Amino acid sequence: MGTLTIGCFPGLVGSMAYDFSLKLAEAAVDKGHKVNIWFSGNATGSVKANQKHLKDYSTGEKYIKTLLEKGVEICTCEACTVARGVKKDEGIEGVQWNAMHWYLAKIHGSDRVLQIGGE
Amino acid sequence: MGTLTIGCFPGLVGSMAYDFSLKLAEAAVDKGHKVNIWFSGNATGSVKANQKHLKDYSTGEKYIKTLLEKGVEICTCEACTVARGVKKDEGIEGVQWNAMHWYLAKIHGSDRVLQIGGE
Amino acid sequence: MGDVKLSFVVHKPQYKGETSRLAITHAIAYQTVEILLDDGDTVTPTLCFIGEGVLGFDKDQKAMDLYGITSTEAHLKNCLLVDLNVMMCKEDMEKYGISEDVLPDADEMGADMKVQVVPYAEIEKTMEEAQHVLFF
Amino acid sequence: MGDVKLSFVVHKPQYKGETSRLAITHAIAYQTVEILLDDGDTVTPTLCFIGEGVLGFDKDQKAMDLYGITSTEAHLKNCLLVDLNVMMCKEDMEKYGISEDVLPDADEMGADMKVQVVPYAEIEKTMEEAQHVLFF
Amino acid sequence: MKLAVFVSDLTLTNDILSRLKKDNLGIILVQNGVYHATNKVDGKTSALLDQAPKIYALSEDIQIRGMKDSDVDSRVKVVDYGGLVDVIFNEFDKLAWF
Amino acid sequence: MKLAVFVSDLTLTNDILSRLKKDNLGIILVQNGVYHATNKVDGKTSALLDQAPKIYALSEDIQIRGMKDSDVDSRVKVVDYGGLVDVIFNEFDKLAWF
Repeated sequence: MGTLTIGCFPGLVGSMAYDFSLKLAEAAVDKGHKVNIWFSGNATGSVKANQKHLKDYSTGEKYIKTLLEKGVEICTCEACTVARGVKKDEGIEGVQWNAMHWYLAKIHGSDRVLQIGGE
Repeated sequence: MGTLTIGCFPGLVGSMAYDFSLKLAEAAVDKGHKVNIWFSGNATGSVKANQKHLKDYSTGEKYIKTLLEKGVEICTCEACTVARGVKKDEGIEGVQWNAMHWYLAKIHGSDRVLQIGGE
Repeated sequence: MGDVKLSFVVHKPQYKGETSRLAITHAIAYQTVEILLDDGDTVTPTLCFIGEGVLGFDKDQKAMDLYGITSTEAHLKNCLLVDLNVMMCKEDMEKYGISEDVLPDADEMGADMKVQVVPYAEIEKTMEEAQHVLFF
Repeated sequence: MGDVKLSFVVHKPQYKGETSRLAITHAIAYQTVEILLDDGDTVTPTLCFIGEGVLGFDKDQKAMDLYGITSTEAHLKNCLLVDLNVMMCKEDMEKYGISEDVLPDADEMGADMKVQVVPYAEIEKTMEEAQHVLFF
Repeated sequence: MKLAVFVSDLTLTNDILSRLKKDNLGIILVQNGVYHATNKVDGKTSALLDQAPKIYALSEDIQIRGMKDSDVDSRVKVVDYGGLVDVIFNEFDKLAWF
Repeated sequence: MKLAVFVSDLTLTNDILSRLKKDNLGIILVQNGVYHATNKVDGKTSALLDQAPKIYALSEDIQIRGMKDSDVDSRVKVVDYGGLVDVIFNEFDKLAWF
């Protein structure tokens, strides 16, 4: 079994790169791999707690919680997140807050890295 | 003097369409025009209060407050906003919360409309 | 001011992100706008899909099963149910090899309207006749 | 595991949005990563700009004056100050008619490094030698 | 109709702009769209500059990139945000963002 | 190097993919990238399908758009998320997202 680290930068939008990251992470962890996810840029908005799940809109919270329970490590870029007005105590419990070197350190120990850019 | 309504959908990112919307709004109101701004999609994340202004990151809060003081009407799509976990009492004071028909109603009374798409 | 005609022009594929689907929901909102307008005032949007915007309208979409969100197909049916004019550019349908047969209708839900596949010139006409154009 | 080489490849213009500038700040973060690694472990990124990624590096940028945010120029100088390898694709510089003269340096701040304008083949080599590539 | 189209990228991903009738068309270059006015690509000026009788570029978006207003092609008029507001209200009646 | 490139759009905005060495290249079609495998444009199949010996497309992204796995070009192997994880770990050693 290997380690996969995903860097996810785009914002929370329906059926797009953000959803893809979470679904790929789940599939990998379900196969017994270790998975790390790094949120930066607009993706950091998705660590806000209490997202209301409406049928017409994407939300990330339920998925993030599922992944955390399955042992995926998820970390948000603290600077990007506070720049969006989200403080740590308003965030989803279990998500780590750290600086960009967290991502590089996880990459150091990874077999595969998928950096997903975009806004 | 005329009325300009701007629909702004993209998320809060540096030097891009979001910033453009706010700067255009300010220039128009400074010339005596009436201006309305509608946030939908990822742009709604920007109505969260208490954004920390870091030199390396864009924030919208200071700018939004300036525009509100100058009489610009700003409204966020309520569904898009709560889907991102931001509740009304966590939002910037003075920003209106409404449904999509707010935007169409403002368009009805406008001389110029600029709809800015993108994520 | 009476009726204000709008031309919504979508040129990104439906599953590009949120914006292209929000074009549809914003157009549908025309049916409730009167609560914010004076008596006799109305807004009439026409929803036009051109370029890559014609992609993503096939019947039998699995968005709800796979992502837990409403499919574009369901949104399109809602448009027809509230009597919105929906136009797809014929030249672009041909460009991407999309047959009219794959487009959903809302006949079984009692809709009178159908998606219209029209030459680009027709879509251009809606842009010319509209008071404002909104590109998504 | 010793040193892990990374090839950061930026193919969007610097003022496209946040992602292209975050590529630079993430690369710079290599200088503090050791606090999270075992003794002797290091990460060595090379920052490569190709395609439209070579756009947006002219000297004398007004980002701080006009937007209140750090300019790409300032970020690039920081890269040189922390001894990062920064490579611009020569063929793409020529394609967009950008002269090497417009590129900033950090000489007056005491940097030993300069931005290197290199043939695409050199950038390809960093991708081959790296353990991971990160496209921005 | 007098339509002004905002172009915010150097590479256009579709042919829609070229379908619009040129007579009363305006193009407003913003963000990375300003490169159409400042840079040649493979030695050629952007074809976009021939597609409308009126072309504008936003001064701030030129300067933030370290370029000068004087770097733009002679067919392009440089405006600041205030000038852009006047263009929007006085020269055109419909606006589209690409 | 064994590099897999994720393509998530129908229109590619640059030529970078075509610069990569084809020998050990893989292309993984996701999101709107799946149209390269399902739709011809102006009657022609996508040139992308000739640019790598191994091409995959994500089943969910085909089905969410109302298309079927059987609609894809014969050169393309359809995988689900689990299959994609195996492709990533077993067939390639580096990954790039376009």
